[in-house]
Amino acid sequence: MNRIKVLLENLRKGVVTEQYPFRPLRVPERLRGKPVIDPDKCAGCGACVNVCPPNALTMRDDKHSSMRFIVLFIGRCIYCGKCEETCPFGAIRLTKEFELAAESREDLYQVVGLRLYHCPMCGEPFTTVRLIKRIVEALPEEQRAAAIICPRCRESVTAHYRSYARR
Amino acid sequence: MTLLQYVFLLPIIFLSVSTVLTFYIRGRTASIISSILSLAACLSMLFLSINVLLYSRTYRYDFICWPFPSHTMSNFAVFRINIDTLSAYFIFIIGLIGAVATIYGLKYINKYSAEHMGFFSLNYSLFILSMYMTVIVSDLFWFIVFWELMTLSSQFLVSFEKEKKRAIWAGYKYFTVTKIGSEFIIIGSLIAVFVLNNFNTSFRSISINAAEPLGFITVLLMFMGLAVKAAVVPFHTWLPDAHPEAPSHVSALLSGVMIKVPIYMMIRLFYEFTVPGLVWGIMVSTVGVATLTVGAMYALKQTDSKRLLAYSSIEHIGYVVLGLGTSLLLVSLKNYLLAGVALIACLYHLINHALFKSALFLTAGSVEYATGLRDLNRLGGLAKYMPYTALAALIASLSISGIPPFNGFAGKWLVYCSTFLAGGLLLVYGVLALFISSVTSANFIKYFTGIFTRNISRINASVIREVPYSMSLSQLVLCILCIVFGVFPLVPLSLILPVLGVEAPHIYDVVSRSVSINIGYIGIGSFAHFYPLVIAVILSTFLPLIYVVAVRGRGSRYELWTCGSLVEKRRLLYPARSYYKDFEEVFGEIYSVGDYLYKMIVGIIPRKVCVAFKRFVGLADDPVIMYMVMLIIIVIALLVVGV
Amino acid sequence: MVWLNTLYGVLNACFILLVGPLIDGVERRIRARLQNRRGPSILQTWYDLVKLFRKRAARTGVPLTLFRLSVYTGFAYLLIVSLFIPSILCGGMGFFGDLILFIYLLSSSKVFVLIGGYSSGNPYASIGSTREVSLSMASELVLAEIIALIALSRNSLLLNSVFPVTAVLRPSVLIGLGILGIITYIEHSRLPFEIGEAEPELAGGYTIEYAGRDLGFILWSNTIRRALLTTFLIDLIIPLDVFYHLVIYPVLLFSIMIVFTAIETACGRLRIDISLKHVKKLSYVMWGVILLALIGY
Amino acid sequence: MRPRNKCELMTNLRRFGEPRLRGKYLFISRIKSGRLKDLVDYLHWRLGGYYSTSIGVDERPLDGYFHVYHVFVLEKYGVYVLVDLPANPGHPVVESITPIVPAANWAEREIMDFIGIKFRAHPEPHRLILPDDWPDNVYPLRKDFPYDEKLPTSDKIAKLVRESPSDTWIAEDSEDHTAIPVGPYHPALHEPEYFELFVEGEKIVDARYKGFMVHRGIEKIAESRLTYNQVPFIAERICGICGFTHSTAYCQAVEEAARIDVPERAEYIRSILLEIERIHSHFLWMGVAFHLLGYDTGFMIMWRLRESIMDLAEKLTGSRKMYGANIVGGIRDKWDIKEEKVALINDTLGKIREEYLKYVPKIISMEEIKKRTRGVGILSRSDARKYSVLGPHARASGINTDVRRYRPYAAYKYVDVEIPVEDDGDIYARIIIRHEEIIASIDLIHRLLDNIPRTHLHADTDYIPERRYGIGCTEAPRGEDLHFVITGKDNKLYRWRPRAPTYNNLLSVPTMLRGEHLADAPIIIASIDPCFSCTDHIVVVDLRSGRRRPLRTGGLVGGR
Repeated sequence: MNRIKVLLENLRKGVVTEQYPFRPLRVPERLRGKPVIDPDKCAGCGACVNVCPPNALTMRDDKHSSMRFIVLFIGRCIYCGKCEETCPFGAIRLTKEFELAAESREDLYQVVGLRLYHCPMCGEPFTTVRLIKRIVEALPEEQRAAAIICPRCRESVTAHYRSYARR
Repeated sequence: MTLLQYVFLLPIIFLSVSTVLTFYIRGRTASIISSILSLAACLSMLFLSINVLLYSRTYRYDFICWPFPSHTMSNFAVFRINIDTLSAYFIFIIGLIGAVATIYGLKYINKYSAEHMGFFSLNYSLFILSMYMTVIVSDLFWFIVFWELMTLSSQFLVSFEKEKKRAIWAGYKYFTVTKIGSEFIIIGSLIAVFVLNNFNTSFRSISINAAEPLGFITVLLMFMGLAVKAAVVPFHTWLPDAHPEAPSHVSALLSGVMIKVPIYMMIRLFYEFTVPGLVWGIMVSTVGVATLTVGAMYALKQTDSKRLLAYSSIEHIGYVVLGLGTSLLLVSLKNYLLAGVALIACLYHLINHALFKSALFLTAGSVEYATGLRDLNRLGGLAKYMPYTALAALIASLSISGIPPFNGFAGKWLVYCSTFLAGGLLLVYGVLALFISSVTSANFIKYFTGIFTRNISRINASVIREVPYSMSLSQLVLCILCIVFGVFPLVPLSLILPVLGVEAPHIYDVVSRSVSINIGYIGIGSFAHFYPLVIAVILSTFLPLIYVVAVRGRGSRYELWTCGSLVEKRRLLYPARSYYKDFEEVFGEIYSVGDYLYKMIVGIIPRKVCVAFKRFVGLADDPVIMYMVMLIIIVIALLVVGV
Repeated sequence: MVWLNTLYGVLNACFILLVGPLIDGVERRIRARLQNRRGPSILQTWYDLVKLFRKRAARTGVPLTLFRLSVYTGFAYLLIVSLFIPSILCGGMGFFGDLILFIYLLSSSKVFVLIGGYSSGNPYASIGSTREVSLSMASELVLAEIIALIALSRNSLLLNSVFPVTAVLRPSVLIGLGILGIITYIEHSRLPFEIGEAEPELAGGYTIEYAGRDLGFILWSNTIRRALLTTFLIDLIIPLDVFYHLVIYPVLLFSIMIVFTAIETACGRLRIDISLKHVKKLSYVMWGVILLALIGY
Repeated sequence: MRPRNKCELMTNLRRFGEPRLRGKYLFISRIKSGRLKDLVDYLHWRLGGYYSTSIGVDERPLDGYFHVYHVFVLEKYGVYVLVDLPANPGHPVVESITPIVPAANWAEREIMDFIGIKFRAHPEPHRLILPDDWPDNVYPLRKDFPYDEKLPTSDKIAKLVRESPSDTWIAEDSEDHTAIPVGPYHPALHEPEYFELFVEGEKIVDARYKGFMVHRGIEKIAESRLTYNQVPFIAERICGICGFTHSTAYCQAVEEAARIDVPERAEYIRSILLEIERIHSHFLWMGVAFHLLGYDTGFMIMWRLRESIMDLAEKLTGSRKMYGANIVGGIRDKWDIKEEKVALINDTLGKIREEYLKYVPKIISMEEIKKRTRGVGILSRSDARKYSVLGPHARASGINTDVRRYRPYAAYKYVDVEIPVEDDGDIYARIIIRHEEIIASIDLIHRLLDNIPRTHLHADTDYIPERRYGIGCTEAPRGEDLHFVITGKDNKLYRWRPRAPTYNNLLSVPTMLRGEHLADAPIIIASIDPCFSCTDHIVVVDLRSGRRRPLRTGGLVGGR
């Protein structure tokens, strides 16, 4: 008897499945889906690369073309949202997109290319042009000169000044 | 007197010559000579029987051996031979199976050393001869002589492999049990001859009135004696030991032919010596049902190929005896139509069983010949190496399982029809018979798949090859006959109906009108019928059709799927003993009934008697023997008191 | 007349062949609805079969032609049955055959499929086949009793003279029909008796080594067997009449199948030993019914 | 006479070695020679404690020795006893405790595989986790083995089944029995594992288990490459069912080691999410159990109910299963449970509870379910103790153990937890236990939501001292999850070992299988709610080519 009650209960409830691939699926507001980097906002600081647990985000400097690439590989992403949390510019955020099947592996990559900024003293690239701009904009006038050179040069300059001062 | 009338002497001459020659010649020559002579004898038997059956002739000869002055005594000195259609029917079976088994034996016997070949050949010819003689003599005295000779010669054949302790033991057990059985016949005959029939030993002059007490005891004793030889429950225990131990072509003869000889005598006993009575009908059919149930259920447990076949022989004898009992019962109820059908069923199934069981024993023998194994737990995948044997085994298994349109179905169908339509108690028996038929198919699924399919086994497959042509062909001949007898019921029925004409003249008319025997059609009046030929035709049109549509193309080949793990194939083998464990457990009452009976029988016998018999017989572990020895003593005691 | 009957038989066979998978499709839909699912199209079983028929068959280390041939032989036996059982048209191959033949042909087709299962050598297939054989042995007992009951009530074993058995309205016949319904259900191998191919433990049981076309034919013949068994049950109930067969029969066929599906949906799987015990109990009940019939009720 | 308090316990333990109490951890080092077995016997069999796991650590860079820590839990005294067995790096051999506590079998073999410490008198010193073609004398968890090392490919194809018998119980003629391979790809098992069942008819005569087919080397990656706060996300992916309880256990272990106080609100949120996870897991298990019993309608019902729990989790955390809420020291900000969410949870759970009670009591009273679960797959109380089984599995065998009550963590300190215990030890008891736990969990969440305090969500975790030991325990849906950590330099762990409950529970499965019917094997295996991905936490061997692909971090994604 009980088993029939279960069936009747089921009949009362009606159909609950959705014709998913044919009808879109509603997802909740907070769904942590595919991360997307806004190439306009990203400054290539690499904070996200540092925190990413599965190394889905990687950073590569190409001296030849003088570009920095921030590479996001969805195939490795675990959608933890650490990058979103860390990004100082709000450039990377988790979308609500979850249908991530792709026809080729390339489709799973998002690459943001940013021009590298070369240190005016030694000529070595050390950061991106955009980041330097943002830093410079944020800093007060008197500190800007120190910010635009690479850390090593800054060190040697500082050392130079110090030795100058001591002398 | 034409020359044709002396054909019946040919088998006697051939076999006697063979017996005498092999007494002097030893080794392989002996076996070849005896085989050729036996073959000739069997062929002449076939000729003789077909002659008799088709032209409904009767040959009758009385040889006066010794001219006695007194009429009373001269009765014993006459060697009477009477070949009527009933004898001819059994001669046909002896001839057919004998011929095939002899051809098969030609090569098969090379398996054994040549040392005792002379002895073997001697007994082999003697065995066939004694069976032949048993069915042609028409005299109780000579019947008993040849009956005993049959037991004796076959006993040597059973324990032919002298180096095997089991074979010796099986032969001993076989001989002891059947000998005790024949004591019943002897006692019965003695009463019949001396007390009831005024010293007449001729079949024609014997008549027993089973209604009076002494007549009843006589019939009972004779039936029990015959039942022991026919391996009817509860006297069946010797068969599963004896039949597997003999060389396979002898097993084929034992199971296919020898256990049919008592049926011959039963028919004579119940239809000629006495008038069919209700009590006998109930008793015989009950014994038949018990036999088929026990046989099939115990066969389910067997894992030795020939032992399985031996149990299944018990089962099929059960069908035969059920048919006989049903006919007895129905005749006494004056239902001649169904009685005729039942008797036809009995005879039809008898020849069917001779065909497929011999074929199966021969295939089991071929497997043993090629691999040396009979253990179904270890065999497997032989179809690849022994295709003809596999084909024969498949056809014979399908026949014995009763798959239409093979012959097994036709025979069983007649049993069901007569029982189902008869109603009453027989209805219950019919239900059991139909149920057991499915158990049979389970048995033979096990037999066939256990040996031939599933491509994994625990034996070294590289040395196995197909048996010689003489062996594989003789198996296939039987299989072809299985199909012919199934698809054209007219063929066996044309052999059976003359038998009925002689033995039961009062039912012949009804039967011949109501059992239609057009080619490819078998039916009982307006109650039941079917067309095996049509089924065969439809099947043989469908199969090629489907083959063309679907099977064509070889398909891609993969390894056995084992859930993606690497397991040695050997260890995946599902042994035959595992097959129907659960079924055996749930439907285990039959086994527990057997155990219960065993305990009861042992319980009846006082302990001291047991010990005494242990000394005396040396086989006290077998309660049936003791049981029967006790019965003899009781009967003798009763007789002494009665007389 | 013979030709007309043959034509009837062929048409009946075609009907069964086509409607078998269709019923399965309907059942899947019903089952889905009872489980709060939407379920596939009712033609889904046909789509599945067509897809399987297009695929190559697989042989798994089994050199035997038998492995594959047994499937088709089993199928052919079912075709023979469908030729002479009246289904949509009330006639068949001149009714060449009787009740016992019907039972034998149906179980023969199963015997062949199981021989195929055993011959694969896969232990899963062997166990699955063993279960099937055991269960069909047990239900054969009950079937035999039912046949005995029918033979007793109609005093005939001919299909055309036993149909419909309800012409003799006795209590025993009615109970017998009820039990035949249960046995039909068991022979359909539906839950809780669907133990031969029990997916969770045996991964398909006796069908495990089959693929492509062969598997397609096995599935097809399973649906046909179900349809035939149900047809037999209906034939015993409704009169052998053109109208009844053309109109009432399909309705009954589908409704019985739907009821069976509903029951199936409400059940879990039993173990082989428990299910054998159930069938055994059923056979005891049936003995009682036969006794009832023998004393004239 | 059992000691009454910790002091007496310490006194008693002095007979065996040198006990040192550090907070909840009772280290016993310098075991007197020959007394190890007595000590283990005393701890496991007489004191009423139970063996939890063993951990092997390559501490050569720190003190020059390998160490083996056998962890025993004494719930009564609220301590973890760590039996510290140092092993000489030149000749690393220690005595095995498996003969006394069979539950230690796998853990010791794992240490043999990974660290290369040999155990004297171990009954079956064969490889457990590493594939058969793994070269000898290469021990991946030693500190001198780089995590991204690629070993040369081997020609030998790995054999999944070892020839040597894995158990002394195996019948001598097991060769004669049919081997039924169950796994690694079997419809009843939803994860890769391998049971070999030996059957006679359909009766199971014996069973062997081979697991660790998908060992993922998570520990090595965490020790080598990840920072403290990256590990929770990897820990969560140990399991696809009870991931959150793993990350919680990890965070608790680090918090223990670094003595970080977690804010109360974070504890509450953790508990709530843990209970949601438990409900989801039990629903899933019940569905699977019904499916294995052939009752697919029950399966559909359970998974439909589970769907609403998953939806709730998705609304709360943004993911159906990988909540991603834990960090060392608390909960991430965005994962706060605000007022409107409290209402949402209460509503949803109320509905689920109502619907659940409409169905399940009816289903478990069905004849098929009862017949196939009552008296089937029995694990007696003594066997349960022998294999140190955990969680619902232990509670179904009459052992009253639950981390939430006896060693409370997170918010369980503030509320009462209801713990059902059954004595029958059969599958039906396991169903009943889980059934009652579902209802208890729903009620518990309501209570937790009522009392949720307003505090911060996470503590400050800037500095984590070096070489501290920490054990984090949580009651996962399947039993006690234990994470053992040793802190290290550079914001990284020195050693991390997660031990999932299935690790202990699985050992008892062959015992339960023997003598049962083949048809019941799937449900018996499933009745411990096995989670193989938890248990099999380095290499993937391609069986066909025999080639091995070294695992890269990319392969971590996934789980059950």
